[in-house]
Amino acid sequence: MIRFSGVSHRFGEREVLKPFSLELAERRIAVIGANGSGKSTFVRLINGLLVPTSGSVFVDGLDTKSDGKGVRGKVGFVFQNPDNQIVYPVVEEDLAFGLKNRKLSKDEIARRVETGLARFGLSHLAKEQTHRLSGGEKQMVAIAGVTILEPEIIIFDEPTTLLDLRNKRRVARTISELEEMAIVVTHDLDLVAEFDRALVFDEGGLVFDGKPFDAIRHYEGLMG
Amino acid sequence: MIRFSGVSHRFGEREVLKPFSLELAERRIAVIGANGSGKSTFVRLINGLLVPTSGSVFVDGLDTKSDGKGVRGKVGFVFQNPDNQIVYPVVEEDLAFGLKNRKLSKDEIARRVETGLARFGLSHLAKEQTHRLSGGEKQMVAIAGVTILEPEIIIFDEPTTLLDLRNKRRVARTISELEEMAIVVTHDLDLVAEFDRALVFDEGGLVFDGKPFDAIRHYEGLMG
Amino acid sequence: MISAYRPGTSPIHRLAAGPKMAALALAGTGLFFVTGLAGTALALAVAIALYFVAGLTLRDIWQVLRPLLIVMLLLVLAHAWLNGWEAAFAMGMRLAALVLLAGLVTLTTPSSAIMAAIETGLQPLAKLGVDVEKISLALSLALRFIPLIASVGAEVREAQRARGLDGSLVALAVPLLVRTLKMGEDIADAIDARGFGSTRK
Amino acid sequence: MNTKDIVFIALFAALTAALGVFPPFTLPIVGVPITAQSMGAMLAGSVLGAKRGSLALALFLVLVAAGLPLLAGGRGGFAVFAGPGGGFLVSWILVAFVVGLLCERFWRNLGFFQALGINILGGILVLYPIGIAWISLTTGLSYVEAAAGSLGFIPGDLIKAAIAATVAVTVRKSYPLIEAPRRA
Ligand SMILES: Nc1ncnc2c1ncn2[C@@H]1O[C@H](COP(=O)(O)OP(=O)(O)OP(=O)(O)O)[C@@H](O)[C@H]1O
Ligand SMILES: Nc1ncnc2c1ncn2[C@@H]1O[C@H](COP(=O)(O)OP(=O)(O)OP(=O)(O)O)[C@@H](O)[C@H]1O
Ligand SMILES: O=C(O)CCCC[C@@H]1SC[C@@H]2NC(=O)N[C@@H]21
Ligand SMILES: [Mg+2]
Ligand SMILES: [Mg+2]
Repeated sequence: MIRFSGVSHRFGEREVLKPFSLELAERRIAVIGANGSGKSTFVRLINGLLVPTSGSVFVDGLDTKSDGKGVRGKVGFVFQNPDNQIVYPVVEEDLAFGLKNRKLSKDEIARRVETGLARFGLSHLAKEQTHRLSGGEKQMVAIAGVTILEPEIIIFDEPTTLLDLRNKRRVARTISELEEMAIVVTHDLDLVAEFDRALVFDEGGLVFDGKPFDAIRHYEGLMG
Repeated sequence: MIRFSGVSHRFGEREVLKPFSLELAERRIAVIGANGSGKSTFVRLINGLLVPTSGSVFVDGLDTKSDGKGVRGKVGFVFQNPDNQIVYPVVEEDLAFGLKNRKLSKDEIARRVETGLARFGLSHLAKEQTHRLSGGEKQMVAIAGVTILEPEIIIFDEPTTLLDLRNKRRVARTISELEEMAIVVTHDLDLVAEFDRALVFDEGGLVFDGKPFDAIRHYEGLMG
Repeated sequence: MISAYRPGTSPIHRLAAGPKMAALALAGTGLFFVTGLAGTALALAVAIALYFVAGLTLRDIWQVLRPLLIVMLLLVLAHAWLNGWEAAFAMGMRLAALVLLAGLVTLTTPSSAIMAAIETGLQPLAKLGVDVEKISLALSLALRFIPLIASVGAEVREAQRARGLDGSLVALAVPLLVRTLKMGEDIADAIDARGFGSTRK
Repeated sequence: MNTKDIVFIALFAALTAALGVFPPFTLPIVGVPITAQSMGAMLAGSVLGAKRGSLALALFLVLVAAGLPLLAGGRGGFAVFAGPGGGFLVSWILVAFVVGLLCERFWRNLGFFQALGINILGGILVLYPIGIAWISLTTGLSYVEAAAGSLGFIPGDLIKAAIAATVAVTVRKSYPLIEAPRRA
């Protein structure tokens, strides 16, 4: 369970998130809203990559401020730009990266990497240099690198950006099949139509909280 | 008019575009296809950022091989990843960048930058640091930076990636209102539904060339 | 560009990276004490022979030596002028042998194995309180970043060219740096998000 | 040292390697190439400061020593340190350190000319005496001959210092990574 208590955030002078409180417990949560409305900032607060300038964020009772490492063990994060997510020069090494931080055995790592590659249709690229991949291929590697860690909550910031239909469906399916709680920031409204809950942000404020169908209508209203 | 004559392209061992010949003269041309199918490679050949490993590409009779600079004066390019496109640290400086290379007067530059900012709803970000912008804001800056140069042909590689509904519509409208010829690579099929012509790539081959309606059907067929 | 590795199954290929690099270091130091014509000629012959043992060809030898050819030529000439031909040839052959041996290690060892060997070599330092995990992350990251920076550079240049500026290196430096730094920040976030380290401020 | 520091260190090691794309030009007599890579040391110091800057160069040199062909012209391995350029190479760590230390010290009002002065001081005045001594040791040239043969580096090194200084002041504005020393 995620709890925001009296949270707001500013970068320097600029208030990018106005004060709000919130609890999240649903399995599929969508975050939508205009460009620059504060969505990415909002989700970065959840795994402690950002610490709120006021208020507190708790994940399963852990304060992101004091227990960032613990929180990040529970919360996986797939970033907007896959180039910045890929840490290792070779695809299979990159998938192994997070697992190594967990101090798993070599065999266990190799086994999980293989499964992870297969799950995302990446087996044929296992030995490929990551910088050689096309945009869509990189995106799939980034997603695989996080889901392989089997976190309890996974945040996706624009996961279907740059993907073709086949890969989009693959990602949509992956998200829908996840055991874990998923929070998805996206402009791809189809992707979240079946979700349990949707939040709409606008100009730094949480302006709607409800079912996706209504949230999308609200959002479309905002967009004029 | 753009003419591909017996063009193919390889990176090292890998043939990423199989031989093809083609003429493009329509005002609105869509390029669709799977991830890694060669779309970006194809459009980079048009403004001479890539030179084909065999065959030739001509733009209004200019060979991209021998007259790259002349070709790039005619062909603007909005890149897939806005981060790569933005070359200056401040938004208004970045918009001015291309104009400065044209040796326009200071006043003229300032005037055009102002119009350009307003046209894309960016005026309030004029003094902002480009690398601090949200993903969508960057995308708009990138598009503004190219259209401000008023080229004869503009290539958009995934222009609506990362954009919210309002900005998507803004870009769609911008493209439809352009005087210039526009070539749009995209996974956003709605964007190109009304175009004059659509090319479908698959595994490095040009596999379909016709009306968007039929092209989209063909593409969906490929995606299974 | 990063890896000159030629896959193979020769005894030299099969030798573990650590011992190979240690042997190279020893040979390199040892060669410093070999000054005569006969000694250096022998060293050079051994180095060349090892290439054939590794299943490499004259072409590989040429490719390893080529970048250094001019340097060696100039050095030999300067040396000959100062100390006479014999000393000059000896020095030239010693240098060629050194370069060939170093090249042999690079050609027969994948860079990931070199990295792993460095990491193993660093292990004893852990006892002295050095954070080996961080060092090995830094090593891998540097390798990942070389093509990334090169492609950022190419992309920034491409974007500049697309917008009418051809080939100004100074104009390239600032955006390249700013983009690279921003990228670094994002990558650090991604690394932490995948469970590395604990400190964060 | 947090993750960001490690990433920045790796970035500047990689940047120094990437500067190796410019082909080296070997100066006669001393047999050491003119290379863009020494700018990596200046940049690392100017942007990252003394500690991270010098570690970045140390990391780069470890990779070179490990045999990766990262020096301009695709050279690497222990041999290059034994060659006449070895003194310069190892001193790049010192260059980054000195440049970084001075940039930190004068951070508050670091303008172009201060930055230029600092890079010349670190990138030439500190670097050359050691580099030249090593040339003379490895080639049998006298110190004076080696110094005279190294004069040819100066124009290039001045240009590199100027580029590094320009970058330093711009990056300081938009992306400050160095903290000014606290004063009472
Ligand atoms: N590090 C930062 N420093 C200053 N301003 C920032 C920083 N990061 C984000 N901002 C600003 O905060 C606002 C919210 O950014 P955020 O990335 O959360 O938006 P977003 O809703 O994710 O937008 P998008 O849909 O375009 O990704 C934007 O206006 C952005 O310019
Ligand atoms: N510089 C390069 N070196 C080697 N291979 C490359 C290079 N650039 C692209 N490729 C490969 O060429 C193929 C085509 O790439 P391209 O970027 O044209 O695909 P795309 O159709 O634009 O894909 P996407 O929809 O994912 O952007 C890909 O498999 C890619 O890995
Ligand atoms: O072997 C190499 O690639 C580099 C050796 C060191 C070169 C030094 S650094 C200072 C001076 N300025 C140059 O351009 N080259 C030398
Ligand atoms: Mg965002
Ligand atoms: Mg593409």
